Amino acid sequence: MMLLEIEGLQAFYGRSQALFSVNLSVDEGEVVALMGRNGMGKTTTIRSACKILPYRHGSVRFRGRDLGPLRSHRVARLGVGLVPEGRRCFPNLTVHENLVVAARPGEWTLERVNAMFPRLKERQRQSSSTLSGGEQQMLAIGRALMTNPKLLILDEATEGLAPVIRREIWSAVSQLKMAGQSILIVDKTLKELMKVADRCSILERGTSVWDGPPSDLNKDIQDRFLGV
Amino acid sequence: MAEAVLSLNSLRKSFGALKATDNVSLDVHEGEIHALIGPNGAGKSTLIHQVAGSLSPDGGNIRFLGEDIGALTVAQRVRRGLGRTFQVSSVAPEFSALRNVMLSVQSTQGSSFRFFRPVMRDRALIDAAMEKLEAVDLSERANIPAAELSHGERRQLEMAMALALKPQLLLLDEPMAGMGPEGSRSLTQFLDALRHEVPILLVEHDMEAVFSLADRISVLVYGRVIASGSVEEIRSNPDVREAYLGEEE
Amino acid sequence: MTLVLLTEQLLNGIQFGVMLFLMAAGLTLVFGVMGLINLAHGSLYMIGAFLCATVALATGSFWLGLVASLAGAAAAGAVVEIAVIRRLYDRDHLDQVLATFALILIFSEGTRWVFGSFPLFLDIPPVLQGAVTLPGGAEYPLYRLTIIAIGLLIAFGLYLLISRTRLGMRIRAGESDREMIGALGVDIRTLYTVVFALGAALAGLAGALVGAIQSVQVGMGEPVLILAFVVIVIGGIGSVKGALIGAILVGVVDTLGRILLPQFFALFMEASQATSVGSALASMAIYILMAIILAVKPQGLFSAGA
Amino acid sequence: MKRETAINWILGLGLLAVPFLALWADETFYVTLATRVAILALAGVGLNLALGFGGMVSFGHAAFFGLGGYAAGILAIHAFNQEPFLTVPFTIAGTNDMIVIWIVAILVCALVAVAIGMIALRTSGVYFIMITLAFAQMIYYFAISWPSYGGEDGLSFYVRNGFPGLNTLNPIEFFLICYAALMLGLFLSARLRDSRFGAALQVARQNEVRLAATGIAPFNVRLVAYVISACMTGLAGALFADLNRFVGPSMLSWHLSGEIMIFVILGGVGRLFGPLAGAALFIVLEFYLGGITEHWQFFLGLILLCVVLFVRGGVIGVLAGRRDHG
Amino acid sequence: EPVKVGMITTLSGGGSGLGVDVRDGFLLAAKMAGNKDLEVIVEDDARKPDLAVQIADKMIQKEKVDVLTGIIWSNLAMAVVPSSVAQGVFYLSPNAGPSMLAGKGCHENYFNVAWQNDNLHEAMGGHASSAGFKNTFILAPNYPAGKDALTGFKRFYEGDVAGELYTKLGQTDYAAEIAQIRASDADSVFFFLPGGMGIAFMKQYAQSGVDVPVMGPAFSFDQGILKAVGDAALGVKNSSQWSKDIDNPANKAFVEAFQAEYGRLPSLYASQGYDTANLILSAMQKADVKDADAFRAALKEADFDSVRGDFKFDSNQHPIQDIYVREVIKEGDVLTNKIVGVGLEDRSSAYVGDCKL
Ligand SMILES: Nc1ncnc2c1ncn2[C@@H]1O[C@H](COP(=O)(O)OP(=O)(O)OP(=O)(O)O)[C@@H](O)[C@H]1O
Ligand SMILES: Nc1ncnc2c1ncn2[C@@H]1O[C@H](COP(=O)(O)OP(=O)(O)OP(=O)(O)O)[C@@H](O)[C@H]1O
Ligand SMILES: [Mg+2]
Ligand SMILES: [Mg+2]
Repeated sequence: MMLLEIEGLQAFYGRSQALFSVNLSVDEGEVVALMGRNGMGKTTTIRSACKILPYRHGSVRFRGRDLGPLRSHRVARLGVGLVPEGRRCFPNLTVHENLVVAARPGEWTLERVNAMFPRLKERQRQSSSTLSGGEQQMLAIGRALMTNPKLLILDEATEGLAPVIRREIWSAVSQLKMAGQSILIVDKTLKELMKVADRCSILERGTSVWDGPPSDLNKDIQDRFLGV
Repeated sequence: MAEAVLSLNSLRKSFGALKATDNVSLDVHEGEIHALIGPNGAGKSTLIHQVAGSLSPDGGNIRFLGEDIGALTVAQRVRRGLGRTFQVSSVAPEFSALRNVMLSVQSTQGSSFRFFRPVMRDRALIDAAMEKLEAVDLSERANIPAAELSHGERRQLEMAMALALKPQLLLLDEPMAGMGPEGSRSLTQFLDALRHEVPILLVEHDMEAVFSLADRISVLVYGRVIASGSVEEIRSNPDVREAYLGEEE
Repeated sequence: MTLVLLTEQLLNGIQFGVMLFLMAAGLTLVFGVMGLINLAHGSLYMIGAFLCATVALATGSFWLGLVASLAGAAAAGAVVEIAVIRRLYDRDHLDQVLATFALILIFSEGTRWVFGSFPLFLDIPPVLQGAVTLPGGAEYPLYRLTIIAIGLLIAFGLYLLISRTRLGMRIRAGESDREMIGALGVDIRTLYTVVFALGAALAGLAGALVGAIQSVQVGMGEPVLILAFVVIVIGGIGSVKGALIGAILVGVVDTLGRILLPQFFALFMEASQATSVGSALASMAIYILMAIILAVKPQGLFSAGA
Repeated sequence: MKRETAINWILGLGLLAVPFLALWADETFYVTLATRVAILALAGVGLNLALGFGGMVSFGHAAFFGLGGYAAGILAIHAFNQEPFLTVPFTIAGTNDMIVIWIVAILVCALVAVAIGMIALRTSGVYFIMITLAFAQMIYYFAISWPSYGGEDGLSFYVRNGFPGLNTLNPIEFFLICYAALMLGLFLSARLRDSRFGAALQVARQNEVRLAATGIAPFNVRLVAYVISACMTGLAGALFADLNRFVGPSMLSWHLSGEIMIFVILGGVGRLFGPLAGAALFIVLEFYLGGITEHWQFFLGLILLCVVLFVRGGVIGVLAGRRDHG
Repeated sequence: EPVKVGMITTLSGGGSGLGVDVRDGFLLAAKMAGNKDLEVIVEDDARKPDLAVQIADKMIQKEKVDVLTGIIWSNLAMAVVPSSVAQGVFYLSPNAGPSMLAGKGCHENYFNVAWQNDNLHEAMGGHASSAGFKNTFILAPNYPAGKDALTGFKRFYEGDVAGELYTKLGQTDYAAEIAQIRASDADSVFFFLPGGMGIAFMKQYAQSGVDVPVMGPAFSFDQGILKAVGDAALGVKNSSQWSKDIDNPANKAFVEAFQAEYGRLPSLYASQGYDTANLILSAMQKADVKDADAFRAALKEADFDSVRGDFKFDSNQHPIQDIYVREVIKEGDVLTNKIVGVGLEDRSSAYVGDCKL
């Protein structure tokens, strides 16, 4: 049984259709990279999978369970942890509060997150609205980890991060992968992405067009769908 | 050498005990791209905010085109020719991409206190705005409300709006963030060509872009400029490698 | 004016302030923390007073009435939240204004339909009747002292709830980004119902407590509502501390203004004209205070955080 | 023709038709009702400028409505008693001439709006709502306790003011004056919305930081819009006073501020004809329900509630669908 | 010839109790008379002046009423009356008698059946003097009616004023004022605080431990409101032109019929509504309403059995009547009033000289 299984997903913003047919799966312990150019529907796919955006056709299953009738908090409690595009830290909460506000018990504790991102610990009393961009990204990852998700979803995982930190994040992702964490990840840096990913899935205008291991992702495909 | 377009003189800004800007002095000259890099939280955006006028420094001064602009408001600085983009896109969500850019054009072309003539009948305004949208490859999406643009498209829109201001200096805060490889590449080319029209102070974490674009790089760590120099000098500076670039693999 | 009297008036001001806070307490939660403009808050206050009066009359016990008002207002709050407010969180603030304005009409007229047009009787429970002598010689009604105590207790409790508990964090997180807190696994919908009901219960409690020394009548909630909004805005939205201090400030300025302004004008004006000018200014005093505070500190005295 | 434009035409012409139909059916009272709708709609059009286009939620627009009303009332009563309003430093006589009264009303509102705006526009969001309320309340309490012009009792001035060439006491002629004022207000705000200034104003609502970053100072834009908005509402107030031949503090009360706001929201915030649709619906409901049952406010509340819950974007929103983004 | 009466009164929102009583009293009289020619339409003004004006216009233009009545509040009366009487209809005030309409602004078609606003306060002033109070503390809200009240009181009061306070309209907390009263060495307190303000004041006063006697006009001690004030009101002296124990047949019949019809004791306002209806009925007997001059003359004769005893109009068409002093007592479980004296006899109004009628 796949951890996450999306089939024939269609989604709309009001009357305009953003997803036409998305198929995507993430297995237990797998790291899947979701790719595509700007505006192709990566974020929309993720939002649908988290039930932030209701979808109309197709199905999304998580650990065999149909997510159709569930609200987003139920999905999260089933074990989906989201690091959203644009970070969306709670600006009126302190760093510490951001971390604990939705925490659920499990391996990931405040100590572990602080150990992973020491800078967050230094700034724990500060309101998260005054954090630098990179600090906010760390906070968003830490916040998602604190919910101890079975599947971690990272939308634009390293956007706006300095190279050192970016490296840290990638190594954190590899660590997580090593520990058996399942991850669905969107990022624009192909090089690093392909290093950690077990599988890549490409979207083109709201439709899944390619799926396979990174090794099969040849220049031609990259050129066609990713514009590299 | 002619006087710099922008020169910062021992600028200081603290948030409580935190020195976000610690005695920073730097120049941006005609025709150059000056890149500002540094770890997250080093104070790059804070610096940009002070130059743009949305934060006021605790000390030091900012000279732009030979004048001290420290006392001017954000809007006044923009009218003097200081254009900027934001780290997190800032657009008018209900307006179409076109109308967003038209607003910038309108501010460079005469007064905004004209109450009677419909803007959508103002060809000059529309054409000028369309031109900028084309320049950033967004003309196909001209009539889509900004709220419905994807993240990357919104970054492009920001750039178009900044350009439409016909600035004498551009402050770009992470323009590549959120753009795909394709987007980054075309933006790099675009900026490369742009430097001849307008000097740029560029904050960016995409090192590939920075190294290929910058004429000069300053490295900010904990609010201090720890190094400043050409691409080669910075690449080989051990302090910078440790604080920012990390060990090359 | 003697010093003793001045002190007593100052005390009256503080006490009036705490009473205002009692009314504002529920609003701090709903408006200040959840960010919902609920004009119908005054109606819940009225419902509390009416329930207390009715039950007290039927059973002869003020305390049963108090319980009824808490429970009834909470229930009304929950129903309102589920039926109406819930649909409005992701809408414009203005839709909330219109909807809750409609609720005022419904509640006021509904109450009048059920209870008639005449004010109801609600008296202080016997144990709290009469005045006590304070150190310094001033006599003070026992019931008012009780109200002060309850007000301070509620202030303290709310402060703890909002700034020290996870529940408080979640409410605040929900205010800034409902979608995100939901995506992190918090059932924000139910949580908001609970919080709204709690706010309603506090309004009901205030209505019952204050109703015993004022008049229990249809429309009693409206002037209070405006004052409570003033208090919260002066204090800084979302801050319990601010609301308490704002309330006391308003109480003191209003009380002293009422007493001192006419006397001040009497120094250089003919007596009856002075009273009239002075009291005219006194009735504007709290609004002048608010305008000055917001002109100097556009975010209120204690903006952001609890 | 776009759907919204069609609806606007229907609303505009519909309002114009009502009084003539009423005359034909010999139900002159409906002329008064239509006049009332026109005047209150004009007040709403004024507010809509600040609230709908500029995002300034003024909860104190009754202040301007009332000031306009008092300008009319005070000048008229001075003309009636034949005593000048001011003698030092210069003489201002009372007057019965509507045009003069309107100019005075607009000037007074502009002055007060500049003063209030300078302070209030430093704040934003809920603070702005409350500070505008505060100023309105100050004026309200002032009017209540100031005895010269009736205080709480208000000021009755018996005869409607005059308009050159028209008999204002004839309901239909007075209606036409008000209707013309409304149409002028609508025309001006349509042009204003589409103008450069309108663009800046709308961005001031959507994203103030962006506006400043394009080199336009948000404060100035807002202040000007606020003043224009106040003037329009003030003019409506002057007409309202003339309609009732009475002005009192209730025109300044927060209930009235709320009511004007309700018109705007009910009709559809930021829609050009929203205030007209909202005012018409509200007044017609108030009028008919009031005739049916003593508990009409209960049903009015229920209807309003249903409108908010099930009709997104107000009356115009549901009839015309999504706003276009130009 | 049928007479169409339009009643504009406050039936919803704050203060609607007064409107309900006026209406009920009026309708009771109409019903008792059984006169088919008297047609009454009632509408709610929700206490809004502009709505009241609109309804008046509707009644005059659409319903073509002959007589208007019903308004409770002075400010609404000021908005409606001048323009209505100018249009030729009669207006009979069952409550509210602003000084303007009694003096300079009087009108041949305007009749007041209740009192001029100052009357009850004047009577209390008279009573305070005759009761031997030497130092009275007086307070009222800061609006015209409040100022008239204190002026009215002082007009017939001979003692000193220990203190004079104007409170905010709608104020509900009186701790500060009560402290001022305590600190002054007043021997009595006179207050005019209509509606909820009065209830709040009395309750708080009773709790404060101050034991200076209180007095005021009937508005804060009338039947509808006494229940809400509770025992705090016991023993308070108040002035009224009517009381349920006035001993005349008309009043007995009224009180009995009202209780039978509505199951509650009538109030001051009910009595005023009842008298207004009877005045119209009496005029209908004598003249055709279409003949305005004759009907006016008939009204002016006031040839009806008023529940308050002797009743006649002064030249400004406001009543000349006795104003009684009542005391709040308990009858079984019910709080009510009992007449204990007369404050002023045959009182007209202070402004009658300004009226050119
Ligand atoms: N709120 C919205 N309303 C309407 N359309 C939207 C909205 N958000 C996104 N879209 C549209 O949906 C499509 C997919 O957008 P999405 O954000 O999923 O792209 P993406 O692949 O995440 O792009 P990026 O890499 O730029 O973040 C785009 O065409 C975009 O314009
Ligand atoms: N208003 C504020 N109050 C307190 N601290 C602040 C405030 N604004 C910024 N800071 C702190 O100042 C430091 C510099 O922030 P800044 O946003 O300038 O960093 P940056 O260099 O732009 O980082 P990034 O590359 O991640 O965007 C950060 O540590 C941030 O937390
Ligand atoms: Mg995306
Ligand atoms: Mg930054």
